[in-house]
Amino acid sequence: MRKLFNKILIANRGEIAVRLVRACHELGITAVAVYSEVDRSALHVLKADEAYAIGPPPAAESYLHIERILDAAKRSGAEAIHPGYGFLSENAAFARACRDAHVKFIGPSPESIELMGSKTRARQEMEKAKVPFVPGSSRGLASLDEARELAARFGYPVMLKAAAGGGGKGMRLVVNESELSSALETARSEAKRAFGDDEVYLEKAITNPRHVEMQILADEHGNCVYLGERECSIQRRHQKVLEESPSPALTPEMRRSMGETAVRAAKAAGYANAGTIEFLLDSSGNFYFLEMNTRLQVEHPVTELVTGLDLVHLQIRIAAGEQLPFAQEDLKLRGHAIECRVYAEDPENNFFPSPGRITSLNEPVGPGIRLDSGIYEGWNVPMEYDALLAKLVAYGKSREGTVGTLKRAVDEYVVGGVRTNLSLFRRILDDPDFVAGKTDTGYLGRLKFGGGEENGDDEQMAAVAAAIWSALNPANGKNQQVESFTSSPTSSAWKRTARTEALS
Amino acid sequence: MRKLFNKILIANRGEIAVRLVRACHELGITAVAVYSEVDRSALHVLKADEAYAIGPPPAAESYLHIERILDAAKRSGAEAIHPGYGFLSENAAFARACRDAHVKFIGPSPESIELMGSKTRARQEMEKAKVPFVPGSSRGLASLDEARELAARFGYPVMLKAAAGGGGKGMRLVVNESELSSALETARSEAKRAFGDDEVYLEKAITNPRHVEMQILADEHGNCVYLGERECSIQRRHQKVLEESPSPALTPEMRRSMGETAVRAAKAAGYANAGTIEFLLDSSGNFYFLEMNTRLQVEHPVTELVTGLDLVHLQIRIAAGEQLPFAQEDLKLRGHAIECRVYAEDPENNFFPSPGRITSLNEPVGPGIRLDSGIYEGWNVPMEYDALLAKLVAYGKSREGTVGTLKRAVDEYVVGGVRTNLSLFRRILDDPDFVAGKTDTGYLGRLKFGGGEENGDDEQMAAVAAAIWSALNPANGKNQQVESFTSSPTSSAWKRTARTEALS
Amino acid sequence: MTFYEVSVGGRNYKIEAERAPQAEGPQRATNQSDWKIRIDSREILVDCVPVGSQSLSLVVNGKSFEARIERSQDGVRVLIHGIPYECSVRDPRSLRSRKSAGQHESGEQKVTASMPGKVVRVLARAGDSIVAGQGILVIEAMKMQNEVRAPRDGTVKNLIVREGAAVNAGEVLAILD
Amino acid sequence: MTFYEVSVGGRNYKIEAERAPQAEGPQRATNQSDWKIRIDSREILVDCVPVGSQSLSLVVNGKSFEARIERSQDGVRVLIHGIPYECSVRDPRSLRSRKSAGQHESGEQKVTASMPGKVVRVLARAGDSIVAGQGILVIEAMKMQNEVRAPRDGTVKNLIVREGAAVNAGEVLAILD
Repeated sequence: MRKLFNKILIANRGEIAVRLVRACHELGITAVAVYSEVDRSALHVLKADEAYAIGPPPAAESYLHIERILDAAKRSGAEAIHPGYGFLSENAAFARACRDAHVKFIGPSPESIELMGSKTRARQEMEKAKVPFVPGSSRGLASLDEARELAARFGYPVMLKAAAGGGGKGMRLVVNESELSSALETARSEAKRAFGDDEVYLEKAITNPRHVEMQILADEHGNCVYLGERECSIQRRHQKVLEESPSPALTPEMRRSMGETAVRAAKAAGYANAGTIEFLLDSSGNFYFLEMNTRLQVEHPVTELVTGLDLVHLQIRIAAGEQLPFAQEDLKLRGHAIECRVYAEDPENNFFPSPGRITSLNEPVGPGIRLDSGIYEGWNVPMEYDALLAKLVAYGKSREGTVGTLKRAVDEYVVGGVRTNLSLFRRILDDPDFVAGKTDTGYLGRLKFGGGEENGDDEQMAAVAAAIWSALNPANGKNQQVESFTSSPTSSAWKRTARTEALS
Repeated sequence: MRKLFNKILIANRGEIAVRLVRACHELGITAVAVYSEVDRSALHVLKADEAYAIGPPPAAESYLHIERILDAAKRSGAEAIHPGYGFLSENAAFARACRDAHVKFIGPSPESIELMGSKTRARQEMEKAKVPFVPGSSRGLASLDEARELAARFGYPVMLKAAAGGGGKGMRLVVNESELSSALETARSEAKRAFGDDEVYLEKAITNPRHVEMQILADEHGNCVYLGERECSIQRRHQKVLEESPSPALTPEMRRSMGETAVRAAKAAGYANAGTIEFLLDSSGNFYFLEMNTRLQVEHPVTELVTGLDLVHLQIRIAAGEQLPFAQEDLKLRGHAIECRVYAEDPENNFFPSPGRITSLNEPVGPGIRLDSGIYEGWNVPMEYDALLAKLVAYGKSREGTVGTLKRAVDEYVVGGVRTNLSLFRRILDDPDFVAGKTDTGYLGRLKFGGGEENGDDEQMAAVAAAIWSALNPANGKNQQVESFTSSPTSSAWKRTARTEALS
Repeated sequence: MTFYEVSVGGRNYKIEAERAPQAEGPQRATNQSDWKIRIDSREILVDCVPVGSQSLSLVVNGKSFEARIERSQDGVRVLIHGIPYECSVRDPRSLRSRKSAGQHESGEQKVTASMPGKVVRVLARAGDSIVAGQGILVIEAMKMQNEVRAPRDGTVKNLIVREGAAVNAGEVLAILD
Repeated sequence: MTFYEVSVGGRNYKIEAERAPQAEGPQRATNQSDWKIRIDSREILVDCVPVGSQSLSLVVNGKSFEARIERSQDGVRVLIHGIPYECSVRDPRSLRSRKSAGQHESGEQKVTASMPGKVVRVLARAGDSIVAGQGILVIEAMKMQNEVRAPRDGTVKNLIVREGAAVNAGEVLAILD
C-alpha cells in the first residue's frame, strides 16, 4: 500500500478526533492530536501518536485558533490536516491558511467553502444547476394581486415572510385564499414596526417537513457520486438527535433523483471531498435545497454502514490526489443503520448540560453495534465544549431488526457520574410513530417524554439493592440532608451561546 | 412483529451465551441463563432476564448435565433451548430429550446430529450425494499392485494409513512410485506391531491444505442456502485462532461449487437450521469433505458481516417454523471480515492457559469493529472452562483495509490481570504471508513468534513510567523478591483433556 | 438484622435485610450470598453478589437484576435495566440525625447549582429584595446558558460566587433570607 | 529528586525523577504535570498525567504514550501500544532490603505455579530424590494439563499441595533441597 501521507494533524477533539486517529492508524499514518489545557487527558490525546498543546480552554483560544494549529502542524511535520466537524471545518480562511502553509486541508477548496457558505451566492449557483428551492417570490410582493397569483401557482398553504426579517416577526401562514388579503396587511405592518421596512415575500409553506440529506463524495479529478441519504428529522433545538439511513420516506426513484440533484449541486460548486446537501422533504415527496455542509457530518457512520465504505479513509485518499475507486453503479445500499447521539445532558431536567467525571462506564458491544466514543471511565467531561459523548450506531438487515438491536444496546449502555439522554432513546425506540417511520422535524416536540419509564419490579429491586448496599457499606448511610433548592432550568431560560461550533 | 418464542433458555456460558442473550433481547424474547457455581457472576448471568443454578463447576455436573438443564427450562417455562457451541450442542441425546420434554431445540433434529456424528454413516450418505472425499482405497489394500494402480490413479504424493490406526502409527507419506513398495512394507509391519492388524489403506496426500468451511442455513420446509465460506487455516493444536470470510483462495466459481456441494450434503442429511461443512482445500483448488458441524460455529460473525445477516436471529426464526426469508440468488457477499479469537493464555509461555481476575479492561470499539465478549473488569475468569474470552472481528470493503482496522483494534485492546494471545495477532497481521493471503494448516507452525515485539523507545518510556509510578505510589517500591522457580510448561507436556467441549 | 427505610421516587419501602443462614451439605438450598429480605412485610430470598466495585447482581426467584450503584446528592442512584432510581436510604440512626438537623434550619434558603458550569453573569446583589422567579445569576456549560432564579420572594443575604467562577453540581450559589 | 534503577527485559536504566519547577505567568513553559527525568545521563522533560486509576499519559517532545500499569509478580508490568514491558523497579532502600533478603536464601528452592489451576496428579513424594526435568505434579486449567518439573536435581523436601487443590499463580507447590 502506497503511503498516502506520513502524518496527519487532527484539528478537533472528542469522539470525532478519536475516530480520525483510528482512521490514520488503520492506514498506517502517524496521527497528531492538538489539545486545549483542559483536554490534556482527553481520549484523542491518549490515542494519538503525537500531541501538542494549543492554548487555554475557550475554543477561540485553542481549537479555533488558526495560527496555533498551523504552528503545531509545522512543529510536528504534519503534511495534512483533518478538521473534523464543527470548529474550523467550514472556515474558508483556515482552508486558505493551510494552502498557504503548504499543508493539505482534507476537505473542499476554500473557494467551495466560501461559495456554499454564502446563502445568496449559493442560491444563484444552485438555481443555475436546476437544484430545487422552496417555491417563492424571492423578492418583495408588489401587490395583493401578485401574491394571489403566486399563491395560486405554488398551491396553499403559503407563508408570508418579512424580507428584512427573522425571529418569526412579519411571518404569517396562509391556509387559503380568503385569508390572504388580511394576512398580507398584518404581515406588512408587523414588518414595518419590527424592521422599519414593510417588504414582504411569499413562499410555499412546507408543513411537517422531513429533514433528509444526501451524502456526496467527489475527487479532485471531476468524479462525483452520491452515497445515499440520511433521515435527520428528529431534532431538538435544531440539534439532530437520531439519524438513519436509508430514510423510510424515500423510494429508490426519489433516492436517485435526490442523489443526482446533489451531484449536480456539488459539481456546480466545483466541490471536492466529502460533502452533504441538506433538503427539506414535503409529504408529497418534493424536496427543496436547504444548504450544503462542506465537511464530514457527525452522522456519517450510518452511511458507512449501509454502503460498506469508510468515508474518512476515502477523504484521506481523495486529499492525497487519488481518484474515486468506484463509479455510481458500483454502489448499493444494504440493510439499515440508525445512530443515537449520546449527549451529557439531563433529560429529566430539560436537557440541561451535564459535564463532570465519568465514574462508571459500560459501553455496549456485540452484533450489529458500532460505537464511536470519546470518553472513558475516570475522565472529566469538560464544561467548555459540546456535550456529545459518543455515537451509538446499530445496523442490520431490516429497519425493524435494527431498532431491536439499538434498544438492546441502549439498555446495556451505562454512563455513571454524568447524566445522559439515553432514556430519550428508549422512549423514541418504543414509540409507535417512530417504529412506523413517521417522523418529521416536529416529531420530538410532539413526543411525550419525561419519567414514566420506571418499572415497579425494578423499583422494588432498586430499593432492595440500596438496602443491601448500605448493609455492605455502612459508611454510606451517613448522608447529610439539608433543605436546599436546586436550580431547575426552564426551556426559555436556555439558549445556544454560539453557532460557531454548532453541529449538524 | 409476531413473537417467535416468549422465552428461550441458553444452555451455555461465556461470550456465546452473552451473544445469545443479546439476540433474544433484540427479538423481544425473555432470555434465561443457566450457570454453574463458579459462574454466578459471569456476564451471561448478569445480562440475562432470568438465571438458574445448575450445579458444581465441572461441566459434566452443570453445562453437560441434561437433566438439570431441562429442569431449569421447566422451572422457567422456556419454550426453546439454544445450545450455543461446544457442551451439548452436538449431543443427539440432548436434542432428543428436549423433544421429549416438548422444548424446542434450536438446531437440527437428533437424527441429523446422529447421522453426521457417525464418520461411516456420514460418509455413506455424503458419497451418495456426490460430496467429494479425499480419494482413497477406503478399505485395506490387497496387494502392492493394487496400491500402485490406485496411486497412479490419484497421483502422487499419496499417504498409507493403518486401517485400525491413529496417532501417526502405520502412516507413511509416499512421494513417488519408487518408494511405494518399501513404504507399504514398513507401514504394514508398524501397523501390525501397534494395532495387531496389518491392514493398510491408501489415500491421496493433501500437502499444505487449507481448511475452508461453508456455512449453510436450512429451514424446516426443505429450503436450504449457502452463505459463503470461512477460511480457517490458522490453527494451533487443532484449535482455530483466526478466521476470515471470504477465503483469499476461492474464486466465485469455486465458491458456487463448494456452496452447492454443501447444500447437497445438508439436504442428504435432512438437515434443518444452521450448519457448517468443513472441507480440505488443496493447492489446485480441489476440495474434500472433512465433517459437518451441526451447530452454530464460534466464527459465525465473519459470515454475518459479509452477508449482512444475523445467523442467530435466523436460527430462532427457523426453529419457530418460519421459512427462509430469502433465496440463494438474493444473497451477496460484500466486503471482508476477519475474526481473532482472544484466549486467556500466555503466548510467551507456550500458550499456557491463564485464568484469573481481569484487573483492567479496555475493549476496542469504533468503525469496522465488532466485539463479542464474555468478560468484564473485576470478573474472575474461571479455570474450569475453555479459555476463549472474546472474539474481535473487523470488517471493511477490502481485505487490506480490514487488516488495517484489525491491527488498530488489537493495539487498543488491553486486558490486565490475565495474559492473552493478543500479541500473536499483532505478529500474524504484520506477517507478509498472511497479508498476501498465503495461509494453510501448517501456517502457525511455521510462523516465527515469541518476543521481539518490543520497541526501544517504548521500552525506555515504560521504564520512565515505572519510575514516575513508583514516585507517585511509594508503597509500590517494596516488592519482595525471593529466588523462585516458576514452572514453565513445554509443548509436549500439554494435551487437551477432553474433546467433549472442543470447539471449531 | 438491619432495618432500612428506602424512598424511591416518592414511595417509601420498609426493608429488613439479613444474611440467610448457611445450609449444610453439597446440595445446599442457600448460598453464602443469600439474603433474607422482608420488604413491606413480604419476605423474599435474594441471592446477591458484588460485580466489580460498583454493581450488585441480584437473583430473586430466578429473575436476574444487575444493579449499578453510584452515590448521588441525596443518597444512592441505582440503575436497573439502564433506568436510574434515586434512592435515599435511612437506617434508624441516620433518620434521627436527619430530624435533628432539620430542626436547626432557619428561614434561610440555599440556592445551589444543579450542574457544573461557569458563572457568566451575576444579576442580583447582596441585600437586593427579589421576587420568586427573578434571575439571580447565569451559568454556562457546554455552550448552553441557564438563568438561576429565585425559588421564592426574599432578600439576597449572600452571593457566594462571582462572575467567572467555576461551580460544581450542588455548590451553594447564594443564600436567601 | 529520587533515583530509581529500572530493569526491563534484561536492560537496566538508571533514572532520576523530579517534578519540574512551575514557571510563572499565563504563557508558562512548563505544566504542573511536568517531570524532569534523567535517564542514563540524558535529560528529558516529560509531561505526565494520571489517566483513570491504572494508567499514565506521557507526552515527551510531542510524542504521546499511554502507559497502563499493573502489578506483576516481580514489580510492575507496563503496557505501551499493547505490548507488555516487565519492569522491576528498585529505589536505593528496596535495593538494600533485597540484597539482605537474598543473603538469607539457603540451598532450598521453591517450585511455584506459573498460572492458576487445579492439581490433578501428584507424581513425587516428600523425600524422593529427583533429577532435573522430572515431573513433580500435574496442574490442569481450562482443559489443558501441565506437568510441573524439577528445575534441578535434588530432594523433595516438602510437597505443599495435594491432589484436588486449587492453586494460584505464584503459589509454592513444593520445596526442593
